[in-house]
Amino acid sequence: MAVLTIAKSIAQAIAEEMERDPSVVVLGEEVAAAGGTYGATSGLLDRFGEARVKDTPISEGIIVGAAVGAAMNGLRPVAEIMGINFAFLAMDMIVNHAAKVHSMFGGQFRCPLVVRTTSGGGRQLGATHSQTVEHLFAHFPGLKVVCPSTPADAKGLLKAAIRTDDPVMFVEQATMYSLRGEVPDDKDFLIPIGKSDVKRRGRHVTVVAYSNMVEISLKAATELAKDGIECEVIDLRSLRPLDLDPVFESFKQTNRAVVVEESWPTYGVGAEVATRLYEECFDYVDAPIQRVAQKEVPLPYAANLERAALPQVADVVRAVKAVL
Amino acid sequence: MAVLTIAKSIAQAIAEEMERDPSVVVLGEEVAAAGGTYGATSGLLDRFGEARVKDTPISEGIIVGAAVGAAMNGLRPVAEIMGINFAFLAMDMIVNHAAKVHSMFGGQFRCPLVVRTTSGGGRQLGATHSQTVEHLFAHFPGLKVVCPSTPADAKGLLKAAIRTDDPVMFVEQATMYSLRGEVPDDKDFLIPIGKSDVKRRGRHVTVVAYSNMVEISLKAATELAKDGIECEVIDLRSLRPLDLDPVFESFKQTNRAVVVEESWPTYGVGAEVATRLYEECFDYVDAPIQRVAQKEVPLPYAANLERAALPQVADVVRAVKAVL
Amino acid sequence: MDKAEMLELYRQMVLIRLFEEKCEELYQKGKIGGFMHLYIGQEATGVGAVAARQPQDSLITGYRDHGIALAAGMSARTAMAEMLGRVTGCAKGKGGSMHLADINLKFWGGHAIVGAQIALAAGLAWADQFRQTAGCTLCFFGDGATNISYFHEALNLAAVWKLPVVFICENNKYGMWTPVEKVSAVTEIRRKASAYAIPSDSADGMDLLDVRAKTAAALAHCRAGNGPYFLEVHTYRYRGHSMGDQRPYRTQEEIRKWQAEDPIGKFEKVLLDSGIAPAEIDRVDDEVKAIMADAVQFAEASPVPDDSEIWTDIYVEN
Amino acid sequence: MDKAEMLELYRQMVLIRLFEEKCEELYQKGKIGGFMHLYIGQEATGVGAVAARQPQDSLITGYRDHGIALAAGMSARTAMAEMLGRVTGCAKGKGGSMHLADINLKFWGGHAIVGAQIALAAGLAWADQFRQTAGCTLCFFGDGATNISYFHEALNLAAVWKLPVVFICENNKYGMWTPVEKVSAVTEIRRKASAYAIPSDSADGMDLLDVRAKTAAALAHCRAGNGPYFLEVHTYRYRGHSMGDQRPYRTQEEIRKWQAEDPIGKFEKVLLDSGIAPAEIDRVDDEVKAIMADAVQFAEASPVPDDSEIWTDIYVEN
Ligand SMILES: Cc1ncc(C[n+]2csc(CCOP(=O)(O)OP(=O)(O)O)c2C)c(N)n1
Ligand SMILES: Cc1ncc(C[n+]2csc(CCOP(=O)(O)OP(=O)(O)O)c2C)c(N)n1
Ligand SMILES: [Mg+2]
Ligand SMILES: [Mg+2]
Repeated sequence: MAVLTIAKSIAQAIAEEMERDPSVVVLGEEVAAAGGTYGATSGLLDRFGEARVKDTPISEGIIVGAAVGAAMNGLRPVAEIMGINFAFLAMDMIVNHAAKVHSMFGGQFRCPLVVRTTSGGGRQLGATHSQTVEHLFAHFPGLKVVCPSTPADAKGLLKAAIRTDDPVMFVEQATMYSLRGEVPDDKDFLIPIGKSDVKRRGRHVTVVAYSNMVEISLKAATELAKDGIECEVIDLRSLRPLDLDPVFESFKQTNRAVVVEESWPTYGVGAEVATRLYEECFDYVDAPIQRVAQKEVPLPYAANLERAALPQVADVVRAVKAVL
Repeated sequence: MAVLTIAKSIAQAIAEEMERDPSVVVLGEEVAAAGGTYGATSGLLDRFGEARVKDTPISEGIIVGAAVGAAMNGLRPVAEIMGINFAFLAMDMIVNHAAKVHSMFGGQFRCPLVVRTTSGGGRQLGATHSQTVEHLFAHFPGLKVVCPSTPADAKGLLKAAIRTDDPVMFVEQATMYSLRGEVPDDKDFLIPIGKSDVKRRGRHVTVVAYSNMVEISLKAATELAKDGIECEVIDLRSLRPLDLDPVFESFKQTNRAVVVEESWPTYGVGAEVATRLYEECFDYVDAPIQRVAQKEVPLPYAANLERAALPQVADVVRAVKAVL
Repeated sequence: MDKAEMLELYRQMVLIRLFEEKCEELYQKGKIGGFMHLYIGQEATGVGAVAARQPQDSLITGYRDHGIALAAGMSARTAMAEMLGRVTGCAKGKGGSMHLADINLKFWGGHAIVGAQIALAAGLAWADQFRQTAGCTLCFFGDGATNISYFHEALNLAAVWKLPVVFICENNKYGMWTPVEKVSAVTEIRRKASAYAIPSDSADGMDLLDVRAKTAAALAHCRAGNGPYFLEVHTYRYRGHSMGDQRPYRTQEEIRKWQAEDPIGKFEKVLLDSGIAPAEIDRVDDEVKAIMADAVQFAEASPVPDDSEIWTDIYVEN
Repeated sequence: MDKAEMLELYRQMVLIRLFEEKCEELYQKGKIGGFMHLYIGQEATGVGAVAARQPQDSLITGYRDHGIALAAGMSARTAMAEMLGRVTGCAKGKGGSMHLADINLKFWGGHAIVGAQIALAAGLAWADQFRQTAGCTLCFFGDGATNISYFHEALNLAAVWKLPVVFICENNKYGMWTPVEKVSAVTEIRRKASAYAIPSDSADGMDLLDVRAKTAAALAHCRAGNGPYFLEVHTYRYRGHSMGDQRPYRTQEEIRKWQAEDPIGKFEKVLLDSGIAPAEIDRVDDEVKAIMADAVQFAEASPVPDDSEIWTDIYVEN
């Protein structure tokens, strides 16, 4: 197994799938000649040529629009939207078309499309460039929304996303592209979409997270372990389908849970996970489930303000202690 | 007090505010000459003229874009997006600009803007034209999201929305425009934004709803009352600010709650309300809080399928019985 | 064009007309729900343009889609069953009037978000270009749709990537109740194509042969690898924007002026002038009436989908 | 133009140049965060265009906004404090490099969603038209931004409503790392204006006086109630798209060619030719250096916002 960054593991996943299936194509702003803003499509143009790796105008609507049309008509596009904040400009195409052309026409069309994008704050980019909004897309049946937290998961999930006949939003984290980890070389290394993953075993508290919040939760778990508090950290890996079975299972042992998300709590992932826990494990609840999330403010530029607004390791530690 | 439909009460609210404040202007597709697709801007063009009541091209992005710019520069636009399904095409303007120009520039700009639109299913319009997605907008701090359920509320809330210096999404329900009710004539009849309202008193179960789900909940309450079950029906009236104090208060008496929403449950309003109830009233919970919501499917055209997918009075009745 | 083909095109126009007159009736009876937009008056555009396509060419349009669906070859049965929300409909009753489609006819659907089909068309054409199928895409949309975001982004991309797509603007002079000149900076819509260096032409939408010829030329341009083409078709809808529209935004005089140019009447004259006997035309009319009677009967006799059908077709892989 | 004014415009260009060179340094030291896009090379566009405005005119631009901010009259102190995320910054440290703004200067901000300012500009201009302020809006955006949805919808609306807005495309030949011709169907960007019947002109962006004259003419057109105007300014950025950009998408030769046309050097020659003494120019240079030294000192000495500041400015009414 090679040790790769997430950026590299994504480029590798796409390359392997392009190798395997000639209908896989890549499009987006700066994905070809420049190899992607974050390097995640680096090398693809040289290897697969201009017909399969295409730079687009700054036109988010048509990037996804053309990808949906092409997916309906036999291609398997991997479209990149440079940031999820710009995906609002393609939102109609994603939620009204990608998510619905299969069902609305009675199943005759398929939309094997992956929309890759990058989410999250923490880079002092200001309020419009720092949002974490993948769950808004995950509200829509018809779409799958995947959020990897490690290089291996990124590779296995992206390969599965490219192979599935359904539309997938594949949401990366800009602060995580240089995160390194072991990645299987196997060209058929796939991680099925819709399976949560236990990233750390523990018997005192169930900590539920996804994407970069997994790392934060693991750091908190390490810290808490010093006090003898063992957290089970579960990575949702996809927000739709939302696989909570491992969460329920864990919770039935721990009777306590904390849900960690980067976005604002209101109408967020934490609320859904908590509600499902109460619905399914009502008799096991020993303490109110805690949410750790962003302060309910547009994220400011100044480094200290941004830090004050984003969820930190200490917040997770505090929440875990609060449920004990 | 006159008895008006919601469509008329909205037209009246806008007219009164235009009368009162010369900087109030109206724009949108078919709002002027045609008086609005649902008649909610009927009569305004004749009364206030072409400079203040403006038809626009089919360009959702610029409808809101021009409205935000104008709001920053001294006008108080009431923009109409014909349906919330089309608001995805203006989503960037709403959530990245209307919601943020005040905070991102340190408070120097104001955005006294109302974006009126209509939400919901139940008219056999198919998957792309039947969605209930106001809570997606309500996820964003900086925006206010208001959803009236009666003609009087529509008037009082809309007048308050037009007068506030903050951007407001004002979300009506297409199936409700002809609902009639008493509406105060007072030109200063205002309902403050961010106050939930108890629409029916009851001591057995707290039923939380908003918009057309209030009517459904009230019908269910009437039915349940026949069996001696008294529901307290609370209308949220706005999704941001989300005023749950009356809900907590009620719940502390009833110890049981049902949340009714028209959209899909996952990452919806029910999850948030339930989670907040558990967070704030943990010791009062006697039974798992129930959610009533749309089946997790894109809404189909056929009348029977649509009915099967949307929440019905019977579903609320069933949920109430389940929490007892 | 030989006689048989001319009669066939005539038949298609009459079928669309009668199909929609029947739909009006059924809508008023409450048997059809949702929004319904009639094509009556615009038949020559759909039939003329689709007549120019080759089997490998794709079609896509907006919610005003009955005409394109029938011209594409969808049976009146399948279309009517969809209107009635029956399981035998082209979308199993899940789409309705605005969402007719048939993948086997390469008719990629009616799409009800204004202008979305323009974006999808670019993608359909891209796939054909990439797969070297020699297929082109005919994309239909209204005058009002040229003001929306997608129009701009799609035409630019199509031009830059030299995609084989014919953009057909059905300029029926109104978007809902608003005349073109109130909302579009240029009223000669084809001028918009020049911003993308896309060649353009205009056609008389009441004249089937003109539409057919111009579309054929446009397709030849695309098929030769020259990139997209823009065709503005001047036409008119006799009915309101959608069912229930009785608004007084246009004069009776204007409507009558266009009806005097009725595409079916006009083409009937062409048939007669070219020596086709009135009886042959009558036979077609009768045939279409029979088709329609059968289609309605078929649709009404078809079952509505089982409620459990809401759970199907959400994903290909669960 | 009199000497004093010429020296003032020269001063503004030098200020922008030195301000940004200082920003580069501070960014490399980690004192400035986020994305930062330098205007170096494009100074004559911002300064020339803004010089043509009257006090009632509005300005709005994208994330590459330092030049417009300083030309608008923002003090280097306020701008630099914002870059450093200090409470004394124009946005109290909440905006950063991409979001400079000052309502008192009618500078409505840098906006970082590509093309959004084009839509906002239409609204600013609409408010001025409605309120009869005689104000026009100067809206700056890049070549790449002309491919986005907002461009189309805003230009059409501006034309239909005859809004007093001058659309100024700063064609610096690249959007990020992609040359215009790879992503735009027409490379002469002003051609796009013709789709909206908006009159247009082009200007030499390395020549302050040309930009100023063309902007003045455009403003006169708008102010007379003739609706919008489109100005394509040919210019070039010497630096990368944003900090850290070292990509090899353009040749050193190309960069050098444009640098030989440096707008500051060029204008300095104009000053000398018009009889301004070298010493006067040196004096301006020195003055600007002092301003910058003071600005940096001011910014660094300013406090960062208190953490509780995250809770302010979310709503006007709570
Ligand atoms: C994005 C969007 N905005 C608004 C609507 C509502 N709407 C449906 S049809 C229509 C008018 C379209 O006019 P045009 O493009 O000229 O087509 P026509 O109906 O004349 O065939 C409008 C505004 C919509 N469906 N989608
Ligand atoms: C909607 C949107 N898409 C993509 C981006 C990322 N992005 C920032 S600047 C830029 C290039 C813009 O190029 P151009 O308009 O030519 O302006 P320039 O940077 O050359 O001044 C891109 C793609 C963005 N900020 N917003
Ligand atoms: Mg039309
Ligand atoms: Mg550029």
